[in-house]
Amino acid sequence: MSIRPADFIEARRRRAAKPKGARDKRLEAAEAVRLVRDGDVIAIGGCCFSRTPMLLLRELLRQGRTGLTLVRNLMATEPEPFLVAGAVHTLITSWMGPGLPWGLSRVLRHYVESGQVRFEEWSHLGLGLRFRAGAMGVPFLPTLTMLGSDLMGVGGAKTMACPFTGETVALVPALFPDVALLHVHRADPLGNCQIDGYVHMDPDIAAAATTVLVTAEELISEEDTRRHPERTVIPGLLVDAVVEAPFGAYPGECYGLYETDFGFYDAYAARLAAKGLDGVREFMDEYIYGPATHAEYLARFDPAVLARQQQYARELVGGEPL
Amino acid sequence: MSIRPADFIEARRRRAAKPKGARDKRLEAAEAVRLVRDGDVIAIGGCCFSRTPMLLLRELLRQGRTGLTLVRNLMATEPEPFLVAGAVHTLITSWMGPGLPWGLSRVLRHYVESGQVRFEEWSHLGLGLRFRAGAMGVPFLPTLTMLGSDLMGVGGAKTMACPFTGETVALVPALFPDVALLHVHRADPLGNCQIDGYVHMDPDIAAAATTVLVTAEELISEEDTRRHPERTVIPGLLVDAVVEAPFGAYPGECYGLYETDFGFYDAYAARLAAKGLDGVREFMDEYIYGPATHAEYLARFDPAVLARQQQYARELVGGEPL
Amino acid sequence: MSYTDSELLCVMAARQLRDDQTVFAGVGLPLLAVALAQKTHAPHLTMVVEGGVIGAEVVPGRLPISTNEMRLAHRALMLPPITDIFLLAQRGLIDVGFIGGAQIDQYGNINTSVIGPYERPKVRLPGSGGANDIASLCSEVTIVTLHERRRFVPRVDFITSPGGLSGPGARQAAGLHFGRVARVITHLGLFGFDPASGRLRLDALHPGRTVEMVREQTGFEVLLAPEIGTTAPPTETELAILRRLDAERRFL
Amino acid sequence: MSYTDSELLCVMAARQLRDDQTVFAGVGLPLLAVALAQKTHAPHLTMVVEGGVIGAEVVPGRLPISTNEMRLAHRALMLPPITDIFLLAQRGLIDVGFIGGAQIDQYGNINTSVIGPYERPKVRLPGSGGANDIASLCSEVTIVTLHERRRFVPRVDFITSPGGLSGPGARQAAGLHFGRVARVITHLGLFGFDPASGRLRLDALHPGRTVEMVREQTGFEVLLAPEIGTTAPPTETELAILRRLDAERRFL
Repeated sequence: MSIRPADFIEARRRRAAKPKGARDKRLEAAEAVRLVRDGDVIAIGGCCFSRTPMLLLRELLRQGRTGLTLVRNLMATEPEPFLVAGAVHTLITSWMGPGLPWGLSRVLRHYVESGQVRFEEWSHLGLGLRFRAGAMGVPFLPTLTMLGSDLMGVGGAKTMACPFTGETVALVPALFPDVALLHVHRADPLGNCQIDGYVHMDPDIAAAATTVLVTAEELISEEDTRRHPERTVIPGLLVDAVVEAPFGAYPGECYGLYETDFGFYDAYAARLAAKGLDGVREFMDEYIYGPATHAEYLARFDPAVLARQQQYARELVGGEPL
Repeated sequence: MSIRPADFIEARRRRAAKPKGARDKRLEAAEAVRLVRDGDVIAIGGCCFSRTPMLLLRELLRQGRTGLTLVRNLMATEPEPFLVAGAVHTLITSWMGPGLPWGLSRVLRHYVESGQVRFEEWSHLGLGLRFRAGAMGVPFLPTLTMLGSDLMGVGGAKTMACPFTGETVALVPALFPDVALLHVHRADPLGNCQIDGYVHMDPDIAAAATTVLVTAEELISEEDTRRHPERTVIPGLLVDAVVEAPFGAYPGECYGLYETDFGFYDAYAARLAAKGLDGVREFMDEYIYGPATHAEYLARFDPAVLARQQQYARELVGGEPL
Repeated sequence: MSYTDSELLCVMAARQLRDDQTVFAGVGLPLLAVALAQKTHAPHLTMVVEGGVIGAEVVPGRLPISTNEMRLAHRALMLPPITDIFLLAQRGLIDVGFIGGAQIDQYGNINTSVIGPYERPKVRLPGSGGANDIASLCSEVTIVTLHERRRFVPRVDFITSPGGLSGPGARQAAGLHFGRVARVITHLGLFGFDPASGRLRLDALHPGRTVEMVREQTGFEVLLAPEIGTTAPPTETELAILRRLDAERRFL
Repeated sequence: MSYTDSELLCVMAARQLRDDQTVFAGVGLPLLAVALAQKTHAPHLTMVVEGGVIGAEVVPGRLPISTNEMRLAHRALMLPPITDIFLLAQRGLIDVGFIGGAQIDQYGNINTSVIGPYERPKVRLPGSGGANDIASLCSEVTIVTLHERRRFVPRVDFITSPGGLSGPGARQAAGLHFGRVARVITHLGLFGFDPASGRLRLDALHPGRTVEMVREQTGFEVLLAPEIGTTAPPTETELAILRRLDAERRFL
């Protein structure tokens, strides 16, 4: 049973019951994803095309989990295979689209307009505060956002009169995902994570969730962590599994390491335009069900393109004028 | 007029009214402190012996501000001269003491037990959440801390039934200081601040306050900031003044740069034990009213001791076993 | 001097921005407008982007397609968590926000969620993203959009982002004591809102546009300012800067 | 084998800690107890300190005097903001907390604020600091203190940190669904709380201590466990480690 919104008591009970000693949490992707159960509420880290935990998402589909709820502040195309596979019944987000050049998501439209999948919409901050409330272990957080809009009516936000000022404020209920799937730059065996550039909402998501699975571009040692404790943005005591995954967010971006492969998304959009949902199914066979390992998956991309995306990334975040 | 607790509307009005364009904010300490008015509520950054903005505090006393309220999560001896000078009527904190080896603060006891100064006590988290609520621009934040204790009755916290779960939660009112005094490791002319190691509550304090004065161990260029945007912990658009101040937190510590000069505090405690409040007045003449500049102040300390404290700091945060 | 509607929108949007302000920008035209303002009259204008960026510089030819790519972090001053970026706006630190929308009504309310009923929509749109937050929390909001009759509807199907809601006083009654949709910039003209009724009002037309064109492309009665001005056309400099920023014309 | 009361307290406190736990430690004896546990039976025990530290290592001869010095950050795993450290406890991530107090009552409530009335106290004590937060939010709290009659009072003048409040059910009624003061460790013995009455109960005496000594040093009637055990004395190893940690005997 997933945790009801705002149920900070049950959420704490589950967290407090877990052993918290420092231990080696390295696992293979397949082992890590076995910690996910059918019906789970799954929060996806990163944002849109950035640091999407692609390896973990593919593994989730490969293992055939069903009845899932996916939660993410901004969704790109990564939920589309889950929709086509019939693996999700609800999406909780503030936005979903393939990206400006490609208009609306045909897949989203098909499943939501036909009533097959529920779309729970929040404002971007509204959803961010739901994660933060969960991370803080409180049932709700107050905000001014969404007040007066129709978003107040669709996701379960409430209004109240502030007991100090009498003013009306909105309250968003804490969201406690069963599982958080995150991709980071570096992690040590204890689960201590380092992220370069944008942290997005990952630290809040990790603290709000009951189980946290992390893929990392690079595994570092506990000594490396101790040498730069100021770089740790997610404490190991929140993490259940650490999986090594270079290019783990590809064809999306990982800040400073590789840029989004827009050519790939162009092709995906073209295939979808030409063949509709069958185009997505083709894509799934080629990139999700086909490759038996992450290495086989990466082998489907042109090494020259990977190298180019790495070069672009270095140029952009180097701090020197372009 | 200072902002009433939880009055997020007036607090926002004052913040929103200020120009926010990127401009050169470098000032001398004396110029910066002239932005403080009698009667202001002043939040002090850092924590206890760590990154206390000593230069700004000394300048505040030199300029003779009165009717002040000092707010800080943990207070060491830095408020004692303000008490002796009759400059403050209220202290808002969770703890005040000279440090474990030196027992209770005789100065605090004198002024609070005689009813001359009000001591508003919160739990450490309770006060931290008051700053955070202020930083978020909301009137309050919910928490479980302080529930059932007598701290609920002394500072103005309230309880409410959570509208989602029916459970009792505590609400702490947002605190919006008129002025924040902070000491950081590095700042650029626009006010973008970098802090090494502990950030304590400084980022929340900066966002909660109406006016933010910063001293920095080192002034860096806007280019330096742009080369490492991930190091910025306080955005320049929150900052009103940037003052260069090497050893600006001495005789307290600045993470990685110099350790607390415990010998100094031993001497301070001894003088206080021997002469009571007159000991503090002596100290004030020697270290606060005497030196005309920060350089003259630093000249009162043995260079060999300063060098030793720097050495200790390097050893502690180097990441290598000691 | 010829220019596209998109170029016209960027130029008019850029001219609204002041040098001493902070602006919350989305990708596409708003981002180009901010970059243009910075390169012309507002060099100290600070741009904030919802993905978690303060003070980044737009790279010509490397325009982002989402608000959270590293393309938006180039030479940034700070990279805060997404939630904290919006909280800066809630605290009052962001002066201006730009948004667009699939539907805009006469009170400046915006719909980017659904055409038709929410539960079984005729068209499921992408959703709010940060639009509601920008409209709720920035001190002033400017809507930038092409002027089409299907967009300018009497009543939006769903209020994703609050404009004036039901009219004067409605935002305050809802708890929104700050912020307002101050103006609408379309490829036909500049619009404000009538203080008395809170309804859309034509303030100025772009060169060569007419009141009739506006009426044709608007699904409700547009109020007219006592004196309707005419905007100065985009200058060669403005257009040159824009075309250098988006040489591939992905957005222009 | 002779040892001081402080050494005895550290050893007994250290023995309460498990290898798979997180512990919220203050400076002084609690810090030494955690370091001792890590160097004996609990190498994977993770220490959290309120100044903003996770997983740091205590440096022999460099013991901190406050919870927020860089002495506490030596080889740390993470340095979160202070508020976020406490929020980890509120979320349920911290198993054990250690606190002491100027006054402790029969329900385990603690006073570190004032002796006498709050507004005009006879003695203004330092205040809660993080003690209330630890007592409110950690899953289990252990009080570590010297056993003196002036400390063990029937009713504290001010409840700075909640123990059992007024007895069974009182914490839940106040909204504290988690956490409890589980035990009190003094230089005389180990104490728990009687489930029925919620009052202090002597569970075990340290070698050479007697029930009479406890009664003499306690300002209220102490309940006695059906069988009162005797603790094993500190071992040479335990004492050697402690004395190496605090060779200057600042706290021992």
